[in-house]
Amino acid sequence: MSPSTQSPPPSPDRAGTGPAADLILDIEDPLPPCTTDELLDLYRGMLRIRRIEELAAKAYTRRLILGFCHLYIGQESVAVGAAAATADDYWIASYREHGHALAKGVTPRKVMAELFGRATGASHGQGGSMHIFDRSVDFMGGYGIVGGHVPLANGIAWAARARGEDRVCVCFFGDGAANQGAFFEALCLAALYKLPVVFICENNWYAMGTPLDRQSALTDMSLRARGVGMVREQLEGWDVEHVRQRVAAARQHAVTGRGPVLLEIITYRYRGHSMSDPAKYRPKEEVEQHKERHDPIDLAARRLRTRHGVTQEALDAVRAEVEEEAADAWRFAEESPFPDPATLYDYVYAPTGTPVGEED
Amino acid sequence: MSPSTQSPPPSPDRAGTGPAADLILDIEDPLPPCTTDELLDLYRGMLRIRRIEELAAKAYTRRLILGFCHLYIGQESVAVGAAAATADDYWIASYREHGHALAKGVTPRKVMAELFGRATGASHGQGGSMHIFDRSVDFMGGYGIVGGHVPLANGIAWAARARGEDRVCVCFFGDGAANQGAFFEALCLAALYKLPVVFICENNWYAMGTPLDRQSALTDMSLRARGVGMVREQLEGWDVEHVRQRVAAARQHAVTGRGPVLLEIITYRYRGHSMSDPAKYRPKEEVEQHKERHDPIDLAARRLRTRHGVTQEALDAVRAEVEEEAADAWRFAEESPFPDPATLYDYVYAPTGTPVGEED
Amino acid sequence: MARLQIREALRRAMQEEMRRDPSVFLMGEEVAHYNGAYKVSQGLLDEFGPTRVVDTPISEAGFAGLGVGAAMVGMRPIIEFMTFNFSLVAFDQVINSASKIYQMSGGQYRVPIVFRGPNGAAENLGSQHSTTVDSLYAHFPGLKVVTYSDAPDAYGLLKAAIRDDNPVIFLESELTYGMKAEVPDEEYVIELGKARIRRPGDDLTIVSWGKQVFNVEKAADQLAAEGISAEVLDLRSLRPLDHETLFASVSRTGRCLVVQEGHVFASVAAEVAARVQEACFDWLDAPVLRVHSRDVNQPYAAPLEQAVMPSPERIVAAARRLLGLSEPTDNELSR
Amino acid sequence: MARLQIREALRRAMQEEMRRDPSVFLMGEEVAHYNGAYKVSQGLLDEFGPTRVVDTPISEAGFAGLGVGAAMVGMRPIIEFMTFNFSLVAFDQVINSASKIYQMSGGQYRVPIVFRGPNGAAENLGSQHSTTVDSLYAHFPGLKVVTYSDAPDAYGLLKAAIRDDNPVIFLESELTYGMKAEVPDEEYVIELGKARIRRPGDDLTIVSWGKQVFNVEKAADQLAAEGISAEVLDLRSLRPLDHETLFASVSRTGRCLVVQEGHVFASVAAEVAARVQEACFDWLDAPVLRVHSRDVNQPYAAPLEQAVMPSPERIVAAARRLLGLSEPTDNELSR
Ligand SMILES: Cc1ncc(C[n+]2csc(CCOP(=O)(O)OP(=O)(O)O)c2C)c(N)n1
Ligand SMILES: Cc1ncc(C[n+]2csc(CCOP(=O)(O)OP(=O)(O)O)c2C)c(N)n1
Ligand SMILES: [Mg+2]
Ligand SMILES: [Mg+2]
Repeated sequence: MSPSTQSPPPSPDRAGTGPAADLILDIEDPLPPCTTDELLDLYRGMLRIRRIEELAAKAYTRRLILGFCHLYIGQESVAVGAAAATADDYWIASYREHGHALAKGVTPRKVMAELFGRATGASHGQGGSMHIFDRSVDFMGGYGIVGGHVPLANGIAWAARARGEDRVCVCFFGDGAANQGAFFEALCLAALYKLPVVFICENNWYAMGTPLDRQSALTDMSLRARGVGMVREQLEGWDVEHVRQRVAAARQHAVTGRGPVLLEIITYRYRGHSMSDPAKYRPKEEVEQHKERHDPIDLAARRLRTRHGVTQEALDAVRAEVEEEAADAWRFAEESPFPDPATLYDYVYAPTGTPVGEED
Repeated sequence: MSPSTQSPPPSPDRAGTGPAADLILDIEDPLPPCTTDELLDLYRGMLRIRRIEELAAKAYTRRLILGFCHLYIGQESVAVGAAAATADDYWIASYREHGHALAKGVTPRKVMAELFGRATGASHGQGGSMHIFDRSVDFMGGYGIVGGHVPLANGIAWAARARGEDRVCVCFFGDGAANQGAFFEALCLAALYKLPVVFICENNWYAMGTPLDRQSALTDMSLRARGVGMVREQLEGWDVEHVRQRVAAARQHAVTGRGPVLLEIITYRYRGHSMSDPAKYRPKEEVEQHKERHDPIDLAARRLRTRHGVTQEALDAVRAEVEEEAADAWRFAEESPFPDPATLYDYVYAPTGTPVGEED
Repeated sequence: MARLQIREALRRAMQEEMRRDPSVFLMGEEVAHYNGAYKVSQGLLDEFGPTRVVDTPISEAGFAGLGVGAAMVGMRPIIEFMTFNFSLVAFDQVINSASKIYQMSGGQYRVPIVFRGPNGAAENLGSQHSTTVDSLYAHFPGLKVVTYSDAPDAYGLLKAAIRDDNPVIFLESELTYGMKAEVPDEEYVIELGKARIRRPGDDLTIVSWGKQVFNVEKAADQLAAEGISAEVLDLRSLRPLDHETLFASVSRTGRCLVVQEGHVFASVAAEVAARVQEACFDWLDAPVLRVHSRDVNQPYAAPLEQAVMPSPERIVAAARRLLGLSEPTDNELSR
Repeated sequence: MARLQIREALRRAMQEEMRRDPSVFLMGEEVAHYNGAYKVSQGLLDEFGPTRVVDTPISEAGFAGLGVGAAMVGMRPIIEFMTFNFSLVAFDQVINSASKIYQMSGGQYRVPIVFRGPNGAAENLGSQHSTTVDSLYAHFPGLKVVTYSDAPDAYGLLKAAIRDDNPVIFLESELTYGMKAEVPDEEYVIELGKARIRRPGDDLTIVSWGKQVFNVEKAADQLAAEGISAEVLDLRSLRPLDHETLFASVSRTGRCLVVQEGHVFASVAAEVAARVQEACFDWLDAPVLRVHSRDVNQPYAAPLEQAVMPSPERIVAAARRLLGLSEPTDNELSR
């Protein structure tokens, strides 16, 4: 079959065919609703992120954590809901990735130790807050160039498909990233090659201090998919169960060879862009109102109590567990040694021919 | 007015509002139909491009023209129709820009001399086939990095608007360019800032040897605008009068502050991608069929005869004029001197403080 | 004479140039409503309004290219990269558009644009936020590459950069924005392409630029305490390079040490060494030596980062070695 | 032993590696159906099919990044840039992703990827199609940068690059794809990081790489006719650099000339000069000199381009100057 027989020759008719249809994700919620235990797990997962990050904020003010530190607090339902749907898949994320790392199963100890820059950290202190990697759970990193990691997701998915793995790559990025050329090129390629990628745009309305309507002529970021022929869906992210379902639907679409999906998940960050941002660009009431109406942890707690009959004591017990886990992570991090400067050159070139794996 | 009061706070409602409307260019043909003289001018303009390029092809085989040489033959109606609608505007184009340069009013002598690498060329022999510039007619260049010039169009339009000029920037590029990150970023910025730019995607179905349906999941390139909130239109480009009208409509939209427009104009190139491409990726019949059905020069000639009562002799006279013009351009080019290597360093830094203008 | 922070000196330069020339405008991420990620542009939106102080989305290639186009038709854009790390996504626009248009148009179109922003490692920002771009941009004809070590130079050089008819890469540093120095009240412009002798000396010439000048000054103090007199040269302009001042100094002292932040391979330090050894061969009593960031990607952990960066101690050690006062202990050559 | 064109040698290397290792695949513009813009990949689509020989749209950042992601999970992508000029739009992916992931993941993820394609000026392609990228990429730790001057090296080095567990920038040239030489029939791999003495000599060492080696060989012939014996060193690997071979040669000859295509400022030639003068200072009878492309953007017109490029004549002149046989006539230093 020659390539030219595949392509309809250009003809006056072509212009008349009009635009291709808008492709909306058309898979219903594929999972049974959460059992009580499942929802409790999601609750625990969200709480874990919040507590670890609250401690991280504290450690930052004590200069135990240095550099940039971008907190995920408020957005926990996205990573935790997604993890419940894609536990065995590959993940890749931006610099705001503590939450994703924890949701994907990087231990609190490894995360905190990385933030502290210790040898025991997920990336052995080489990475820091923005570059947490953990090969053991296929958490393929946090990246600091906005949009720069999105093309990598395609390659991970390419490899998964080439090897016949029934796995997708889940790629997280922000609303601001959806203005980067690399993001658009990645979307185009994923659609063209029908790659098993679930792109998740966490639309928290701000890129640093710029609200979405001053970043982009279009504030429905899922429409980016429309310009490249990709399946899309826009959803609210406050309800962790809903996120779990829709990510599961997107995963099912992608993994069955029907191509990638762009999910835009509406969410909100409570803290400044990074620890050094006082967030003066939005009124305090906006944040307060949001916490009141849409806090994903409160929402899950409420549902556990009302629909699942879980007692407040049981919830408090989860909170206590998480509290201890977080405290343990801090202790572990603080007691861990810094990397030895003598190891500096060990990370320039990989030793070709040696088995790949955790080098420690 | 604080920025945050401008932005609606994120809320559950936002996700429910659904996508913004598809924005189709809604201005009717704004110009009266061509008079006989006007259409004769368009005919002459198209013929001029074709003859100059046929000679360029000949000169290339004689090694009077070197390097890459991308012919525009077959697509003439696009540049000529656009020029009739935007004669006083700024233009910027890709490496396939001989036709655009001629249509915008760069003289055949200057174009041919540039192709021959002579000091009398539009860019004094510094540019070559891919980099024809002519400040005197606001032809702001041909560029060799696919998609790389598209962001520049925004800046030209920005400057025009800042100075209160009622002018747009017309930016030409190919279907292949609509996969480059720089192109997407430029579209986003133009839409956000409502810049007076008319983006013209000349969809000739091929990027080098790759047909559009192997380049992109979506073959309606005007839909790229849909993903960024820009006004769009897809049209066939065989009829130079139709191109003139629709570009005039797009210009009117852009120049009146309503923002940029993406026009996708379906067209076809008869020759290989460049002089060194035998174009084996498409059957000869595809080309032949196309020439027969859609040749823009034949179509204009037919219309001049049938609707405007222009005689074949009159058309032949135009052809003879153009022939002589082209021959003159060749002679001029061949007799012109090469640039003097002693001038090499004159083009590294502009002499700050001296008046800007043609430096020769 | 007022004591200004470097960020204030830069702001004053932009403000004055925007007042005198309506074609000057500032564009970049968070430069307007947020007053700049590092507050360099504080207050400029209020004074000049949103058409001349312009926030952008995160589209560096897009807005760098926009600046180039605007410059071609006579505007004088100042494009702020939030940091120069992010200029790498706009690299093609800077190289293939900004640096080449004057030449490839046969001199018809000029590109009077300034690309500015913080460059190099700040502190503990890790691998992707610590790139030093001096050498990348200085490689290319058509560009000018300028930097400063203190507030008065920052002011005078930025004004010259804005007035220059060519694309200028103007390199700043987060770490020194807050440093204060006296800046004269009257307006002045510092010609691009001129180095500055910050401290005269006889025994060796230490060449540096940007924030490393402070490490060099500290090292020079220490050397002075040991009775070694170092001439400290701040290049200020990397391209074009001030050969005259450089070669005059080295021919006199006979010894040259180049101190540079960033990777060493194919760097500005390499160029300085290559040119000095060629031009001053007969005057050199020792090879040109270089102190530079260790040749690794920037690690996050503080003790690692400290081991990577040039320091007064490393500079003193290299100077001593240059003077034959110590054996090489530290293989600067390959690392 | 078969006489192969360089393009055939490169193709054989890729073909053999793709046969022995299913994780190797080739991706780029026009590499599949069109058989490669310069026919390097001719026939590979037929043999390996469209999942291993993959055409891409014009999205260099997109497919370079795709390659990096695939490499992280164990594939071995070969990413072809139609020419390295176009790698500038993917610069961020090569630097901030490919070169840094091994380090920033603390060694957990390797990026065994080859970026290959033609580099440097071909003929009369003008300003935006004639960029030499050697110095840009060699600047960065984490990358290896490799090139060749003939078919047997092209073959053995590309195989090594594909097998290497690190990102390798593999630089080719349109102008030499058709050059033929004998390539042994049996399989072999050439270790990266080893220079090759192409011609032994005593009076001076001429260091070069890539297609400039041919200009150097011609110059060496001419010099030989004048009774001057030049040792010709082909670096092959720019990063890592083979100090041992380089320094041994220069210490013996006492004179070093570096010949490089591309801009001189902050270049590989600068680095070689800086290192040689440091390591071989006591053996040098003259400064290290450099011949390089004139420091301008590439003009289109043939007489201008010829004036820009290094040539045997310019090399001979520099060699004579190095040997004290002539005065400087041509200011190589600043231009
Ligand atoms: C290419 C690039 N440009 C600029 C930056 C600086 N920067 C870091 S985060 C950020 C905002 C990103 O916003 P968004 O994508 O919405 O993610 P969020 O922070 O809201 O999670 C900016 C501008 C960067 N890291 N990379
Ligand atoms: C960034 C970049 N990548 C690759 C190329 C090589 N190249 C030149 S033209 C071309 C095809 C462009 O196709 P299209 O945009 O459709 O324009 P057309 O040639 O059809 O006019 C390619 C791949 C280039 N010049 N720039
Ligand atoms: Mg955001
Ligand atoms: Mg095309």
